[in-house]
Amino acid sequence: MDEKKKMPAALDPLKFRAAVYDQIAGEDVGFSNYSYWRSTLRTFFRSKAVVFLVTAVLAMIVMSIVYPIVSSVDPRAVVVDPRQWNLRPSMDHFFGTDSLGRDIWARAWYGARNSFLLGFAIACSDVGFGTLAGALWGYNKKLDPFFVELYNIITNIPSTVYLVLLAYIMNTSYLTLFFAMASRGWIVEARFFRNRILSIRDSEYNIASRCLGTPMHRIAFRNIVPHIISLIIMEAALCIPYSIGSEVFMGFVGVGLPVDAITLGNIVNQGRQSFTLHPYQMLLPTAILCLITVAFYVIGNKFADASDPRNHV
Amino acid sequence: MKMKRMLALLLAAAMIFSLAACTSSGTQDQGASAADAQDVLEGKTYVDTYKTYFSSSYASFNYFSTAYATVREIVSNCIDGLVEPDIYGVYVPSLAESWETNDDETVWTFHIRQGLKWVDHTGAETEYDLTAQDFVDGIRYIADPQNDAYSMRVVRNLISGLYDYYWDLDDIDCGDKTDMTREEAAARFDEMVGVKALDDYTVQYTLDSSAPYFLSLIESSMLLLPIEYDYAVEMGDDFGIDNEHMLYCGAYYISQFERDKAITLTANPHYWDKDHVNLATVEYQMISDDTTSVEMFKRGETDYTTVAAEEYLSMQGTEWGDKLIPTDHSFSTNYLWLDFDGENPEFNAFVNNENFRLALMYAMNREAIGALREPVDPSRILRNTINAEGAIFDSNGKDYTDYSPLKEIKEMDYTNPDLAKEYMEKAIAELCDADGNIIGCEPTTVDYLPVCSFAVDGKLPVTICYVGTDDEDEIVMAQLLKAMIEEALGTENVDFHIEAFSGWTYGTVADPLNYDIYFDSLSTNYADPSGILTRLTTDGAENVGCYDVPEYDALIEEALAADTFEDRLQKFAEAEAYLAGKGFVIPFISSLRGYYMSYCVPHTSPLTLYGNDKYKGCQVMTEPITFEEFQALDAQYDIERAEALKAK
Amino acid sequence: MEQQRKQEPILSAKDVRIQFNLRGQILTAVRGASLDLYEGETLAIVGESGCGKSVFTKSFIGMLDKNGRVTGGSIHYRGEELTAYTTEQEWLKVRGKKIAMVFQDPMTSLNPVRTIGEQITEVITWHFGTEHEKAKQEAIEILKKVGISDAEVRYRQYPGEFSGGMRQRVVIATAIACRPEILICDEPTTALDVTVQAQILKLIKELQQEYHMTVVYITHDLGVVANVADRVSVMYAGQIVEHGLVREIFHEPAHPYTKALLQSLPQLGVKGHELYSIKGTPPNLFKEIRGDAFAPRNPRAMEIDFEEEPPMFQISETHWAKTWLLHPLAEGYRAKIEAEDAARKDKIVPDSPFDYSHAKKLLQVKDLSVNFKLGAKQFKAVDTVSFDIYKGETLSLVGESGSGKTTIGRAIMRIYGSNVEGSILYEGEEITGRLSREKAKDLHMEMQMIFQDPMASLNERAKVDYIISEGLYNYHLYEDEKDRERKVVAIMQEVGLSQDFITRFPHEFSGGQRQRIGIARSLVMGPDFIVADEPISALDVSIRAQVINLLNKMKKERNLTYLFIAHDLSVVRFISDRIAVIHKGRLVELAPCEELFAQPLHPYTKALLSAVPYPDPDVERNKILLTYDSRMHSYETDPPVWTEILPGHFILANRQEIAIYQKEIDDAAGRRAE
Amino acid sequence: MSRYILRRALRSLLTVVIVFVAVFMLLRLMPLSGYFPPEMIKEADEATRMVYLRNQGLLDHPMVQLGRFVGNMFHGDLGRSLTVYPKVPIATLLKEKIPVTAAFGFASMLIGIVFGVGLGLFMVRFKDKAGDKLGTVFILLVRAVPSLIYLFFIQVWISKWFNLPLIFYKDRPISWILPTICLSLSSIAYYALWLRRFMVDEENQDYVKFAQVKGLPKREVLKRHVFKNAAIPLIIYIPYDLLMIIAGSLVIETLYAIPGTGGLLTTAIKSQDNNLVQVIVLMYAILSVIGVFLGDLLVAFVDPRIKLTEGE
Repeated sequence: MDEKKKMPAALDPLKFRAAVYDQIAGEDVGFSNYSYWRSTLRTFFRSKAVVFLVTAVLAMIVMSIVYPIVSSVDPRAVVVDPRQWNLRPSMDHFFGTDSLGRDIWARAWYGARNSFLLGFAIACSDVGFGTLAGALWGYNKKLDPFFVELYNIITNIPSTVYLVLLAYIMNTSYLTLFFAMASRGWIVEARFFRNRILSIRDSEYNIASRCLGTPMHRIAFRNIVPHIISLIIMEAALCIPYSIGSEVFMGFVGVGLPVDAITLGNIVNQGRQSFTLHPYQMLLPTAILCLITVAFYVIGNKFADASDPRNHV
Repeated sequence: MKMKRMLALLLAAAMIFSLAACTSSGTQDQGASAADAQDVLEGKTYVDTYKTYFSSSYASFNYFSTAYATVREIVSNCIDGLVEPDIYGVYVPSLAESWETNDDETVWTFHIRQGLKWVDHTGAETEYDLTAQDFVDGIRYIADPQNDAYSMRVVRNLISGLYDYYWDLDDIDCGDKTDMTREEAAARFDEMVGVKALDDYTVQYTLDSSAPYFLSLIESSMLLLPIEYDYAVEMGDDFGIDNEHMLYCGAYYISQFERDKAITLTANPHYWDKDHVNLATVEYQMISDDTTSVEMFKRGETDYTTVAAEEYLSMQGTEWGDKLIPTDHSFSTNYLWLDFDGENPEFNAFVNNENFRLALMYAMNREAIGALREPVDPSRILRNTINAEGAIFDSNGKDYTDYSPLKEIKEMDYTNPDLAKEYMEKAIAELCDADGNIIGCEPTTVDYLPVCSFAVDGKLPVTICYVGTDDEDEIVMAQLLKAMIEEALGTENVDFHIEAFSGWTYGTVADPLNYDIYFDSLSTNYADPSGILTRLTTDGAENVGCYDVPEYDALIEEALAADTFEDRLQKFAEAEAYLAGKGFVIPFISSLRGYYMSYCVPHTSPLTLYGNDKYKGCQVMTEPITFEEFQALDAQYDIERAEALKAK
Repeated sequence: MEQQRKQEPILSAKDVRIQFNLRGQILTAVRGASLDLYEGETLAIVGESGCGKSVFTKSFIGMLDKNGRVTGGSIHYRGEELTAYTTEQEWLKVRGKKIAMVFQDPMTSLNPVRTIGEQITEVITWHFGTEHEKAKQEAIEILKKVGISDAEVRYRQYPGEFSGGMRQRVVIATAIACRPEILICDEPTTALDVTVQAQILKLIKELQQEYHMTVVYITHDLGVVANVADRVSVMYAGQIVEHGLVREIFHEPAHPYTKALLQSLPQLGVKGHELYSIKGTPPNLFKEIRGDAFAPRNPRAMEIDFEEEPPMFQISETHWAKTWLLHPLAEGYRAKIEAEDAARKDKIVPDSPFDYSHAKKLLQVKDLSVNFKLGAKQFKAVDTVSFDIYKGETLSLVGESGSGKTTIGRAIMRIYGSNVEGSILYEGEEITGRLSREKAKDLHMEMQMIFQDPMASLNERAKVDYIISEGLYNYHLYEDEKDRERKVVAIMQEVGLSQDFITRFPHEFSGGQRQRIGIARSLVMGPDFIVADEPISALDVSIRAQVINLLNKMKKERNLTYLFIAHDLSVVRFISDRIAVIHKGRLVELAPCEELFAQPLHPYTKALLSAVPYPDPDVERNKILLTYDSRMHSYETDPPVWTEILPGHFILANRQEIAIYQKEIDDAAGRRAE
Repeated sequence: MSRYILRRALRSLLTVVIVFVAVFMLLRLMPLSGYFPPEMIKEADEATRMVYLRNQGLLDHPMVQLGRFVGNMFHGDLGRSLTVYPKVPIATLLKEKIPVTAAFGFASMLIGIVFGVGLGLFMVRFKDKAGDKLGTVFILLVRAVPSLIYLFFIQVWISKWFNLPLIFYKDRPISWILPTICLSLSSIAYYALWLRRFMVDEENQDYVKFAQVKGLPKREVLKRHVFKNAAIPLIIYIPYDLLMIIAGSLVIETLYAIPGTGGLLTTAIKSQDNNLVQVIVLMYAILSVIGVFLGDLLVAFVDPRIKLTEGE
C-alpha cells in the first residue's frame, strides 16, 4: 500500500481547524425529481415505432371525427347510374366506389368513426365495470365464491352462442353488438384486476391507512387506483382491437350489424365478396382497420412495459 | 362467406340451372343453321364423370319432408316419377309405360312398367318390387301429418278426400277429435282418398278439379313420387337421413355420401333406361363462396360454375371470355307487394288510388334494376307479367303471355318518369287539398313492430315504408328503388324510407302487414296460370296486400269454368292484365342470375321447365363449351323443339 | 488467522472505479476503492447500504448489472487482470471455480422447481466433469458437511421444503462444491433469525478451515464483523476509508466515520441518554464529490476535508485510514477532539429505571389468541398471551420471525377482526369486537402504529403532504386548509425533515427519512400509545440511532407509551424498560430490562442472549453458543402456567421447572451475597 | 387430495348445469317462425307449420321440453337434429364431424407448440436483435389483425403461389397443408409471446444470478433453469386447449369447406336447431370444465411449489 501517491504539495496549516457544520447540507439526498408518470412517458416515447403509431392513431381519430362533419359526401348515397359503380380509385374518389357507386373513402372514415365509438364504449364498459367488480372481488373474501362461479359460467358459454343468440333476440343494432360484447368482457377484466388488487391490498401502507381509520372508498381511490391506473390504460387500449376483431367476426358469421350500418367490419366483409374483381374495395379499408388494431395493440403492450418501474432505467 | 339468405338462394338457383346448361332453350337469335350444329360436335371427346358443387349444407334425403331445394335435385336423379319431360319438354313415359285420362281430366290412370325393383345404396337390387302400391303408399305417407310432409297445399287440395283425411288425423293428434282412434282414421285412407292401385301395375288418381297440368305437377312436386312403405315404416325416423337409409329407382343412386363435404351419384345398373345414361358418376363438392367456384372452375376442380355479373365483365378478353354463356331465363318473377290495408294512413290513401300505383310503376327505371344483376344486357331479365313467358303453351304452341291484353303489358316500356310525375299530380289532385294535407288523414305514429315504428304528419310528402331483408343485394336494390322513385315523383311528394329487418320472415313481416311495400317472388311451377293467379284472388292465399278486386275474381271464375284450354288461357290473360295493369301487384324482373361456364353439351338432358333437372342423357366434354358452339347447338335445338311440340 | 503473514496478497484491487448510467445520469458507485486479500484470512467489508460494498465485490466476478461497468483501476488475481475480462468465457475461468459467491436471501437463491441435489451435482459435473453417480455421492457428502441431517432423503427434495436456515446451508454447500479459493458472502445472514445466524457463521468458519478458503464478508452488522473477521475494511460512499485488524478497528478507530459508527451502536449506548447518531444521509453519488465524502456529516470536520481528498495514512503495520486527522499538521486538532470524547464518555451516568410503583395500567391483554385459516387447517399464530402495559413505559416484545410478535401488535390495533379470541382492555375498556363509530374514532386517535419496512409503509403515489395528513382528513382534525398545513409542517420539523420535502414523493427519500415520515404520520394524530413494529430493523446502523433518539425524544415530550416489537435483544436493551420474550406464539419470559440481561431464566431467553452478536471481538470470540430445542419441556402431563416468579418477572413454566428456576435464583442471590 | 377433487368436481358440475339451463332458456326466446328455412317458408301455410312444430314438441312448455331432453340424454339418446339436418341423430353427426376437426386441431396444436416454443426461445436467444424484432412483428400481426383478414389473404394468395388446392379434399393430403398452417398460426404466436415474456421475467430472478455465479454460462442457465420455470405457466392451458380442439375454427372450416364442427354451433343457432345447440353447448361446457381441472392437476404435478390441499 503506498500512501505517497496523492500527497498535495504544500498544505495550508490554517485549513487544519474546525469548519462550520451545516446540518441541512448533510440532509441533501440528491433530489432526482424522479416522478413515476414523467418517467413512464419518457420510456414509452423512447421507441420510434410508438411515436409513429401514436401519431397515426391520433391522426385517424381526428380524421374520423372531422371528416364526417366537414365532408359533403353522403356515404349512403346510392348512385342510380350503373356507370358510377365499382370505379377504380381516382382523384374524386380516393378509394374508388363500391358496387352501388358509394364513395369508399367516405364510408371508410364514417366506418372508422363508428368502429372507434364502439371500441371506446366497449373499452370503457369492460374496464370500468371490470375495475369496480375487481375491487369488490379482491376486497372481501365473502364475495369470492360468487364471482368465481360467475366467471366460470360466463366463460364457459361459448362466445359465439352469446353473440348469435343476443343478435337474434334483440335484432342487430349497435346496442345489441355493444351489449353482446360488453356483457362478456367485464368479468374477464374483473378477474385481471382482482389479482392485481389482491397483491396490493395487504401491503403495509394499506394497513397503515386502516389504522388511521381511512374509510374504504378513500383507500380505494387514493391507495389502490393510482397503482393500477397504468394497467387500466393498457387494458383499455387492448380492448379496442379485440372489439373491432369481434365485429369483423360477427359480420362474417352474418350476425353483425345490419348491412347498411357503416362500420369497418361491414366494409371489409362487403369488400371480400368481390375481392377477385375489385381488390382495392377490400384492401384499402382493411389497411385502415389493420393499422388501427395493430396500433392499439402495440400501444397497449408498450405502455404496459413502460409503466413497469423496473424498466425505468 | 357471409352466410346470407340471398347468397344461399342464389347458389341454390345456380344448382337448378347448372343442368339448364344442357337443357336451356335460349331464345337467342337463330343464327347458325343445323349443319353447323353437326360439325360443332366433331372431334369432341367426352368424359363420363361430371364434377359440380353445392354451397349450403343440405338437410336429408327424405324427399317428402325435405324443405331444401338443393336436395330435391339430387333426389330427382335418384327417384323417377311416373312421367318425365324429354329434351324438348314433351312428357314421355318414365316409371309409367302409358297413361290415359277421362275427358274432364279429373281421373288419371297410369300403367306401371313391370319387373322393376328398388335399388339400395350399393346399386344392388333389393327384394322390393316397384309396384302401383308404391305410388298409393306415397300419398298414404304424405297424408299422415306425423310425417311432416312439406308444401302440401297444392296436392292436398287437388287429390279428392286427401284434405279431409289429413285434417282428421291432425285433429285426433291434437285432441280436438275424439270420436275415433288414430288407427281407425288411418284405416279409412283407401275409401276416402282418391288414389287406388287397380292392380299390381296400374294406379289411378281421382282429382277434385280438372287438372290439365297434372303431368307438369308430377314433374315439379316431389309428393307424387313412389315410396316403399314397409321399408319407410321399418326405417322410421331414419328414413332418408343418409344414403344408406334410402332406396332408389332412378337413373342414379347415391354411392358415396360425406355430410357437408361430398356426394357421389353412380349410374344405376338396373335402370330401365340405362343406355340413355351417358354419365357414370356425378361428384358434388361443398364450397363456401361463389368466388371460389369460378377459381375452382379455372383450375379444373369443377365442371360448372355460375359467373356473377361483374365477374363476367372482368373476364372479357381473357382466355375464359369466350366460355361465358348467358343463363337461361327463369320462371320465378320478382314483384313489389303493396299493403292496401296497413297502419300507414298516408300510404293507404294513396295506394288505393290507381293513378298513384301507375305513377309508382312508371317511376321505376327497370333497366337500372336489371343492370344490378345483368350488367351486359339488362332487358334480358325484365318481365312485366305475373306468369313467366315461355312456360305455358296452348295446344297449338301459342305462348300464354302472347294472349292480348297481356301481350300489350308484356311489351310495355314502363320507364317513363314524366308520365309517372303526371299520374302523381293527378293522384295528389284527387287525394289532397290545396295546401298539401291528405284528406281524411290525421298525424299518427305507425306501429310496424317488430320491424319499425315511425310518425306520419298526414301531409305530403307521402311516407312509404319499404321493408326488406338485411341481405346485401336486396338492400342495394331497395336503395336504387328509393333513388328512382324520389327522383321521378319528387321528394316533396314522396318520402321513401327503407327498413332492412334482419328478422325478416313471412310470419314477422308479410302476414301481420308490417310493411307498405315489400319485395318477393313467385314462380310458375306448372304449365297452368292458375298456379299463381288463383292464389291472387281477393281472398287468395297470396293476397297478402288485402286488396279488393271483385272484377279480377269474376274473371278467374270464368277462366276456371272455361271449357276449352284456349279460352281458359284467354280469360286468365285478361285477369292477369287487369291485376298487373292496374298495379295491384308490380312484377318487374325475373330472378335470373348472370352467366355460367360449363363442360356440358347443351340440350342433351331432359328439359325440366318446372321441376328439378336430371343428368340422364347429359354429355360432358373434355373442355368447356364456347359461346358460338352453344349458339349453334341452341339454334338447331329450337327448330327441333318447335317440331316436337307440334307433333305432341 | 490472527497473525498477519507477510506475503503477496492473492487478490489486490487498486483504485477501482465503477459507474452506472441510471435514468440518463452517471452514478459513480465505487470511487477508487483499494483492497488486498491474503490467503486463508477472513476479511469483512462493512458499510451502510448504498456505500458500494456489494457492487465492488461483484466486479471481482463480473456480475455487475448490465448498465454498470468498471471505468478505472485494476484487479489482480493470480497474475490475471480481471478488469480486462469482457467475454463470458474469460469470466467462467474464475467464476465458481476460483471465486464463489453467496447471496443474501436464501429464499430466492435456489431454483424452486428443481431438486437441491440436482442444483449441487450440476456444479460438480460442470466444473470437474465427474460422472453423475459419483457427483451425487460427493453432493450428499457436502450436504452432510454443512449440517443437513439425512442428506440422502433431502437430496431429492425441493427448496420449498426447507426452512430459511437450511436453505442457506444448501446455498453454501453449492458454493463450496466447486472448491473455490475465495468465498464472497454478501450479507449471508441478514435475512435469518439471530439463533440461525449464529449457526451459519459457525458453519462458515468450520468450512473455511477445512477447505483453506479465503472468505470475504460483506455486512452492515458490526456484531457479525466482531464475530468472524480477522481484518476489516470500512467502506463509505464508494471508497475504503479505513482498514486494519479487527481489534485495531474496534478499539482504536481512526476515521471519524468508523468512530461515529461504533458510537451510534445501541448495544453500547447508555440508557436515558441520547445515542450518538450520525446526522444527515449518505452523499449523492450522481455528483462529483470533493474532499472527504464524510465531511458534510462530520460536525468536527476540518476545512481541508471539504477541499482535498485525504490520502491513506498508515497507523500501524496493518492499520490504515484515509483521513486528514492523521496528517502531522492535524496533530493538535486530533488531540483536542479525543480529549472532548473521553470527557463526554465518563460523565454520562445511566438513567434511573422506570418507577412502576404508582404507574397506571394503560393496556391489559388477557389470554389473547389469534388463529388463521390456511386452506383447510387452522394455524394458531398467538396462543393465550397475557401481559399489561403501564402508561409512560416502553415494553419490548422480542422473538424470532414467525413467533407471532407482529400479529400481537396488529391484534391490538384491531386489524384482525374475526379470528381474535381473548380480551384487550385499553384504559379499562374492551376494544376487541365491534365498536361504535365514536369509540372507534377515539381509539384511532389514541393508538397509532409505526411499521418496519420504510419502502412498503408509504403510498408510493401520494405526496408527503397527503401521507402525513391522511389521519387529519379522516376525522377532520383541523379548522381549515391553512391550519392543516401548519400542523403538518410542525410535525415534520419535530421529526427533523425540512419543509420543502412536503411536495415530494416517498421514493425520493432515504430509508431513515421515510421512517421519519411514517413516525410523523402517527404522531400528527396526537396518540398516547404507539405500537412500533420493528421500526429500525430494516435501517442502517447510523440511521437507527437517529430513529431511536427521535422515538425517545417523542416519548419524553409527549409522555407516550410504546410497545416496541423487535427481533434483536441487544438493540432493544437501550430503549426498553421491560422486555417480553416470545417463542412460537407463546410468551416465555417477561422481566425488567436489566434484570432479564442480568438473570435470564428461561432456556430460550438464554439461547437468544448467547446468539446475539455483540459488537466487540473480545466478547464475541470467547462466547459459548447455546441452542434451544422446544422438545426439552415435557408439558403433556404438567402444562405450563404464566407465573410471576419474582416481582415483575414472569415466566412460562410448569411446577417442576419453577422449582429449578427458584433454586437458580437462590444460588445467584447466595453468590451475590458473598 | 381426494377431498379437493370431490369438491372441485361438484363445483364444476354446478357450473355445467347452470350453463346448460341458461342456454336452454335463452333458446326458447327465439321466435317460432325462425324454425323454418326462410326461402321455403311461403310454400307451407300457417296450419301445416303448426303441425310441424307440434310434431317436434316445440309447442310444449319449456320446462317440459327440458325434462324430456334430459330424460332422453340419460337413456343415452342425444336426440335428433331439428332443422339443420332434420331427423339425423346428433350422435352420428358428432361421430362424423369431430374426428375431422380433431385431426386438424391436434396437428395444428402440435405445430403450434413446437414452432411456438422454438420461436419463443429464438427470440429470447437474440433478445432485442433482428431475430427478436422479426418474431415480435409476426406475433403482432397474428394477434392484432382480425383473423378473418389474414386467413382470407392466405387462402387467396398463398394457394395461388404454391398452387395448393383451394379447398380441403379428404383424399388429397396436399390440401391439408394450408388449413393446418392457418389453424396453427394463432397458437404459435400465443406460445412464442408468453414463453418470451416469462423467460424475460425469470431472467432477473436471484436464482439465475446464483446459477451464473456457480460458473454456469448464460446459455446453460437459460436451458436448465429458466426454461422450466417459464414453461410451467404455459402448461396450465395445454389440457384446456387440447380438449377444446373439438370446437374447431369457424373461419377456417368455412373458408376451406372442412366438414368439421367449426361452423356447426353457429349454423345450429341461426336455424334454431335447439337439440343440436343443447348437445354442443353441453359438450363444450363439460370439456372446458374438465380442461381447466386437468390444467390445475398438471401444474400441481409439475410445480413443486403448489400443493393441491391448499385449495383454490
